[in-house]
Amino acid sequence: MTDAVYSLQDVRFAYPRGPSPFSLELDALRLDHGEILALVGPNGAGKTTLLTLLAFLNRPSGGRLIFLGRDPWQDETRALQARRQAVLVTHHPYLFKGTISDNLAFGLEVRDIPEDERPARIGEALDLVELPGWEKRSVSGLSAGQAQRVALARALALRPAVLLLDEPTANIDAGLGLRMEAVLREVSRNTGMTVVFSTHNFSQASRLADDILYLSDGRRVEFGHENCFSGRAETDGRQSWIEPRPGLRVVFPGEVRGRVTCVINPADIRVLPAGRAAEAGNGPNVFAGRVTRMETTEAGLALVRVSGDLTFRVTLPVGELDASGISLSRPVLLKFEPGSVDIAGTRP
Amino acid sequence: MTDAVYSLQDVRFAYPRGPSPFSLELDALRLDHGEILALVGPNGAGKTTLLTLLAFLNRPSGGRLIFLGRDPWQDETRALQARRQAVLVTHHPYLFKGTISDNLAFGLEVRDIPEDERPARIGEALDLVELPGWEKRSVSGLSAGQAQRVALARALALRPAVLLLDEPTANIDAGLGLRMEAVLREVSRNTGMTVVFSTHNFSQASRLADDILYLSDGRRVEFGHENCFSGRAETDGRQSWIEPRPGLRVVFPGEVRGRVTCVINPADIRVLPAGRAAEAGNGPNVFAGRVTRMETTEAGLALVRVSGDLTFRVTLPVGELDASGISLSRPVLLKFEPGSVDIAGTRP
Amino acid sequence: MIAQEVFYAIWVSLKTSGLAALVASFLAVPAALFLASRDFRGKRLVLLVNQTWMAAPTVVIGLLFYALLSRTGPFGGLGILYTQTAMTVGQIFLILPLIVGFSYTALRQVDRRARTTALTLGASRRQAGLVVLREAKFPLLVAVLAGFARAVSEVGIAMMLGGNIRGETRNITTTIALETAKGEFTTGVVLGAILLALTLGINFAVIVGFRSGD
Amino acid sequence: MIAQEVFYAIWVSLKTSGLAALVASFLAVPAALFLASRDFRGKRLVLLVNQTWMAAPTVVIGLLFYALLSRTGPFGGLGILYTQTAMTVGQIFLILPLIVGFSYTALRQVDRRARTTALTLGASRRQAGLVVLREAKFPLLVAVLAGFARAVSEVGIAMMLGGNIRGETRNITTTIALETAKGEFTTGVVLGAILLALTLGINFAVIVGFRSGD
Amino acid sequence: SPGSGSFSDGDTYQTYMSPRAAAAERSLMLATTTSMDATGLLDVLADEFKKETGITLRWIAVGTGAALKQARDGNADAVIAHAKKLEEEFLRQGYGVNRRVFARNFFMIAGPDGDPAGVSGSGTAAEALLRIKSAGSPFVSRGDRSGTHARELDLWARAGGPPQGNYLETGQGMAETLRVAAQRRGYTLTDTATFFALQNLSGLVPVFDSGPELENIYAVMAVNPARVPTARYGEAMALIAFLTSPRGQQIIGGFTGRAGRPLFEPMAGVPGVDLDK
Ligand SMILES: Nc1ncnc2c1ncn2[C@@H]1O[C@H](COP(=O)(O)OP(=O)(O)OP(=O)(O)O)[C@@H](O)[C@H]1O
Ligand SMILES: Nc1ncnc2c1ncn2[C@@H]1O[C@H](COP(=O)(O)OP(=O)(O)OP(=O)(O)O)[C@@H](O)[C@H]1O
Ligand SMILES: [Mg+2]
Ligand SMILES: [Mg+2]
Repeated sequence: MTDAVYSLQDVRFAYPRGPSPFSLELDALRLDHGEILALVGPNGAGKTTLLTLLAFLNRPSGGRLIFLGRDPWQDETRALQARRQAVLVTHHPYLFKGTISDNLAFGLEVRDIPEDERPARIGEALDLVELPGWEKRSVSGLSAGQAQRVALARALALRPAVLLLDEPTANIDAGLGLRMEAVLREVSRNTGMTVVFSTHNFSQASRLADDILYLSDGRRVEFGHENCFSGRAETDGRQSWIEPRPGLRVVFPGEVRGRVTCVINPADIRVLPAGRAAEAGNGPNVFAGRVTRMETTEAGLALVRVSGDLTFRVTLPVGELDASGISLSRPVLLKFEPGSVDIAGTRP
Repeated sequence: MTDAVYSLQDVRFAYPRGPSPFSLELDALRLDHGEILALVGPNGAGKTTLLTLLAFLNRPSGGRLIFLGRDPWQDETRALQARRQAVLVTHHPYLFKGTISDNLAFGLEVRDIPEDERPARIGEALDLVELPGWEKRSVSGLSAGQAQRVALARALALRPAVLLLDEPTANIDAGLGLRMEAVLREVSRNTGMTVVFSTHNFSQASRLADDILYLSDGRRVEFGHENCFSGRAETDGRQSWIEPRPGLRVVFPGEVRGRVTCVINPADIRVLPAGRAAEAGNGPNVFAGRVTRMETTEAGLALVRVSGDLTFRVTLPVGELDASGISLSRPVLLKFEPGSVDIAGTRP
Repeated sequence: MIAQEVFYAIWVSLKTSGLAALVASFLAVPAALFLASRDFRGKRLVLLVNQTWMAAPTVVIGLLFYALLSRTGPFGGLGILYTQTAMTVGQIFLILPLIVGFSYTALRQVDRRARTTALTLGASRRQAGLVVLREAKFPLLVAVLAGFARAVSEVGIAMMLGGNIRGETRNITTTIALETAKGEFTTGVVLGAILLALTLGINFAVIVGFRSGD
Repeated sequence: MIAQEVFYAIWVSLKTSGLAALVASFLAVPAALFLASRDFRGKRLVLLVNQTWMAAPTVVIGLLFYALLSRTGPFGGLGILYTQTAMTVGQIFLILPLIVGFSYTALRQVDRRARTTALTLGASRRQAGLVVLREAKFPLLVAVLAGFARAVSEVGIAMMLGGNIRGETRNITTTIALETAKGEFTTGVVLGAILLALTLGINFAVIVGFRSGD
Repeated sequence: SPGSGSFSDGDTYQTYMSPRAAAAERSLMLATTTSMDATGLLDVLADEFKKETGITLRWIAVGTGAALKQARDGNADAVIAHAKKLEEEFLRQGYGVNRRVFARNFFMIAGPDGDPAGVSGSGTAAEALLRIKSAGSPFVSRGDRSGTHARELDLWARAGGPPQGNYLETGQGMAETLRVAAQRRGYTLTDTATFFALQNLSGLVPVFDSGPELENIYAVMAVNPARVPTARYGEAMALIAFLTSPRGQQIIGGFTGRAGRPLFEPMAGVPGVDLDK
C-alpha cells in the first residue's frame, strides 16, 4: 500500500464542555507504515487528546482525518474497522474485572480469533511485557506498573497496525522501560506497525521515535532542528541556565541541575530590528543575529531564521512583517522570557 | 525534638487477599526531620505498599512502627493525629468532585484552619505547582499532569510534617518536574518537612534524595555502595552491556543504549570456590575475585565481599557457608544471570 | 385454605412476576445503559419522570390498564383483562422505573473508561455496551431482583387486572388480601412468610448461580 | 369529593411519607455506607436478606405492625394504631430495604480512593464517610426519593395501620382505593394524577435545590 | 356491669352520656362493613351523632370478617355488620353485646344485558340461581366471606349448591366483583346500593330483585368490655341508641347518596324483625 496510515489536514477538536477554551488544531500530519512518532509537550498540551483522535474515540470537530485511505467517521462500520487496527493504551489503563487472561482475550474475541489460538497469543504478549505465566492472576491488586504492563500486553496481543501509547513507560521501572522500547522498535520494524506515543521523557522520544511532534497548547510547535538546545544546567537557586555555545546563555526559572534539553516556542520569541536594542533591555535571553531565511506560509505566518552562532526559528504574523522593519540579511535582536523556555527533558 | 520521625522495626505487611504471596518485610528504617528518602525498585517491589504504611492507611501486620515517638495505631485518635501530619499523594490521585479550590480546601477544613486564611494557602500551593489562578476550575477534564499537580498542591497546602509521594513526577512534564524537585528541596530545607517519594527515575532519586531505599519483592536490597554500576550501554540487539571498569562487562538482556545505572541483587549472585571454575561456565557475568570481608547477621545471612577491581556484596545462607568452601581471603568466582541485573535508571 | 390452592397461588405469583421482571429488565437495562453512557439535552427530565413514575400507586396503574383492556376500551379486543397476561403487563409497567433507576445507578458505577477501553480494543458499540453491563453484572442483578420483589409483592395490579379469580389469577398477594379481608390475619401472615421464604430462595439461587458463572 | 378533603389527604400523604422517607434514610444510608465500605463475613447474607425484605407485601407489613400495635398487642399501650404515626412507622419499615439497596449501589459507585484520599488529607473516619456520601450525593438523593415514592404510593400499610379514617388518616392512596371501591374510577385516576404531579414537583424541587447547593 | 347490662327500649343515647366525660373529647371507633362507608351514609350519621352527643365517631371500613376480627383484637368499640351467622358467633363468644338491627336494603341478582339465562321470570331467588346454573352462564361470586357472600352461599344451598364450572370467585369487594361480572358477561348477587352507584359503569342490569330471601339486614353491636377491657362501652351504647333513635332512623331513611334514590330502609321500629339475639 502506498497510502499513508494517517493523513490529517486542518484537524480541529475541542471538548464540548471543557473547563478552559482548549482546542487542538493540527495543520497537517502524515504517518506511514512502520513509522514511530513521539508526542512531546507540557502538561495540557493536547497529547492525550490527539491520541484519542488517532484512536477514533473522539471525533474531530473539523478538518480531514484519513486513515488508510478512508474516512473512518463515515459510518459506524468504518469506525469499527478503523478502531480494530489502531489500539490505544491509555496512561492510566482500565482493566476489566476478572483475570489478566480475560483482559487479553477480549480483543481477540471481538476479532473472532479462534479460541485455540488465543492462549498462545496471550502467552506471547505476556512474555513481551515480562509477566510470563500471569494469565490466571486477578487484575485486582496489581501494582501501578504491573497494570500498565498488562494493558500494553492486551494491545500487543492484537497485533494492531497502529499502536497508540499514552505515556507507556511512565510507571514502568527503568530497565523494563528500556526493554519495552526495544520490543516496540522490533515489532515495528518486523511488522510495519506504526507507533505513536506520548512521553515526558525527551531522551525516550529521541531514542525511540523517527519523528517528534512537539505540542503546546493544542498547536504543533515547529522546531525543525532549531530552538532545541542541550547542555549541563547551572543554577544560582532562583534561575538556571545552560550554555549551548560558550558564552551564550539560555536562562530559565527555577533551580535545575544536570544535563537538560530545552525548547523555545517560536511564537514566544520577539524579534526586533538591531536599531531598537534599547527595547530589548539588558535582561537575560537577548541574542543578536541576522535573518538567514524567510518563508511565508498559508496560515499567514512568516518564518524567520536568525543566526548568531545558534539558529532560532521565530514566527511573525504576516501583517506585522512590513511594519517590523525585518527583512533578509538584516541584523536583528531576539528576546524571550525565561518562563517561556520549556525543559523538554533530561538527556543522557 | 530528638525523636525520629519514623522508626520501623521488623515491620511486616501482606495484603489480606493478594493474588500472589507478596509481603513487605523491613528490618529497620529510621527517618529524621528534613530527610528526603527515595524509594526505588522494579514494579511490584512494594514501594506503593510501603507508602501506604507510612501514611497510616494500611496497618502493619507485624513489627513496630513508631511515628514521632508514638504508636499511631494505638487508637483511632492517634491514627488521626498521625495522618494529619503525614500526607500521601498517590500515583493516580483521586480528586473530589467540584472545583480545584474545593479540593485544596478539604484538608484545611478538617484541620479547622480559619476560613479567611484558606484562600491564601490555596493560592500559594497552586503557585508552587504552577497552576496560578486555577482555583475555580472544575476538576473534570484535567489532563493527567494537571491532575497530578492539583493533588500535589492539595498536599502542600497542608504544610505537613511528612510528605509522601508516589511517583510524583511520572506524568508531569520534564521542566516542571525539575522545578518541583527544587520546590520540595526548598520546603524540606526551610520547614524540616520529611519527604518520602517513589520513582522509577534513578537520576531523580540521586538528585533529590538524601538516601535511597532500594526495594525488591518487598525486601530492602542492601547495596552499600556496591552492586551498583553506571556506564554507557552498548548493545548487540539481543543483549546489552556496560563496562564499569575497562574490560569488565556487566551484561543484561535487551537492546539498550545510552548511559544507564544498574544494580544486582546480592541474593542473585552465586559464589563458587575458584577451584570449581567449570561450574561457572564461560557465559557472561562471571567475575573472579577474593573475599575481602565476611559478616554474619541475625537473619542467618552471611555477607561476603568479593573484590576483583569491582566490589560486590553477596549473601549466602549461614547453613551453606561451611559446605561452600568459602572463607576470608580465598579466591572465588562470582556469577549472575543477565536477567537478574536491574536497570535502576538512566543517569545524566 | 387448601394446600393445593396455596401452591397454585405461588405458581401464579412466580410466573407472572418472574415474567414481568424479565420483560421489564429487557426494556429497562438497555434504557439505563443508554442514559448512563450518554449526555443529552433533556436527560435530567427523563430521569425526573422516571423517578416520579416510581410514585405511581398500583391502584392507579391498575385503573389505567383496566380502562385500556376493558371490553369497551381500546385494547378490549385482546380479551386479556382478568388473565395472568394482564397482571404481567401491569407489573411490567409498575417495575420499569424501579429497574431503570436501579440499573442507572448501577451502570454509573462502571468506570467510564470501561466503554472506551472496549472500543479501542475493537469492540463494536453493542459489544462495548455489553462490556459495561458485564462490569456491573452484580448490581444489575440486584436491580432485576428488586424489580421482581416489587412485582411479586404488589397487590393492586394483580387485583384490578387479574381480578383475584380463584384458580385463575389468584396469586399469593391477592390471597393474602382476601384472607385479611376475611379476618384471617394469621393465614395472611403465614402466606406472607411463605412468599418471603420463596423470594429468599430465588435471590439466593440467582445470585449464587451468577457468582459461580464467573 | 370536597376539595378540602383532597387537600387534607394530600397533606397526610406528604407528611407521613415524607417523614417515613427521612427517618428511613437516616437509618438506611449509614447502614449502606457501612456495607459499602467494609468487607466482612456474612455481608452477602445481609444483602440477601435486604433484597428479600423488598419483597414483603405491604399488607403483610401492615398485618405485622397491626399485631404489634393492636390494643391487645405488645405495644398496644402506645395507642398509635389508626394514627398517622402508625402509618409512618409501617412505611419506614417498608422502604428501608429499598433505600439500603439503592444507596448501597450508589455508594459502591464512589471510587474507593475517595475514602483513603480523605483519610490521608486528615479526615477522621466519620468525615471520610461524609466525603463518600457527598461524592454520591446525587444517586443518594435518588435513593431517598425512590423511598419516598414507594411510601407515598403504597396503600396496604396506610389502610391497615391508618385505617383510612376520614379527616385523620385518610391519605391520597387510601382515598383512591375508597373511590375505586365506590366505583368512582375517574376520581381515582384524577387523584392518582394529582399524586404524581406532586411527586414530580417534589422531586424537581429537591433535585434542583441540591444542584444549586453545589 | 355494662358487659352484662341489657339494653331496654326505654333507654336513649343520652342515658350513656356521662356529664363529666361529655366535656372532654370523647370518641368511638367503629368497625363497619364497607357499604355503610362507601355510600357515604356514615359521614352523615357521624356528623349528626357528634352534634347530638359530642362524641366523635371514627370508623374503619373493612369486610365483615375483618371488622369482627378488629373488634376481637380490641381495635374497635362497636361493629356494624350484615352477616347474621358471623355476628351470632361473635355474640356467642362473648365479644359482642346488644346487637340491634337498624337498617336494611335488598340484594338483587344482576346479569348481562338481554339476560341470556332468562332469569327475569323466576319466582324465587333460588329458582333464579338454578336457571343460571342450568343455562351454564357464568356466575361471579365475591368469595370473600362477606355478608353478601354469605347470603349468596345460603341461596345456592337452596338451589342445590353452586355450579361446578363457570363459577368465578373474585375474593374482592362488591364494586370489583360487579366489574368482573360485566367483563365476563356473568351474573352476580349484589347489594342494591353498590349496584346503583356503579350501574352505568358495569353495564349490568337487574334481573331479579324481589323476595324476602334477598333482604339485607344491618345490625350494630357493642364490643363487650368484660371480654375486651379496652372497649369503650359507653360510647358504643350511645351509638347504638342513636342509630335506633327516631333521629337516626330518619337520617337513614332519608339518605339517597349519589344514586339519587333511597339506599337503606330504617329498621329499628319495624315490627316482626329480630331485634336482639
Ligand atoms: N474530558 C475533557 N473535558 C474537557 N477538557 C479536557 C478534557 N480532557 C482534557 N481536557 C483539557 O484539554 C487540554 C489538553 O489535555 P490533554 O489531556 O490532551 O493534555 P496532555 O498533553 O495529555 O497533558 P498531560 O501531559 O498532563 O497528560 C487540557 O487543558 C485539559 O484541561
Ligand atoms: N490491594 C492489593 N491487594 C493485593 N495485592 C496487592 C495490592 N496492591 C498491590 N498488591 C501486590 O503487592 C505487590 C507490591 O505492590 P506495590 O503497588 O507496592 O508495588 P510498587 O513497588 O509500587 O510497584 P510499581 O512500581 O508498579 O508501582 C505487587 O505484587 C502487587 O501485585
Ligand atoms: Mg496526557
Ligand atoms: Mg506503585
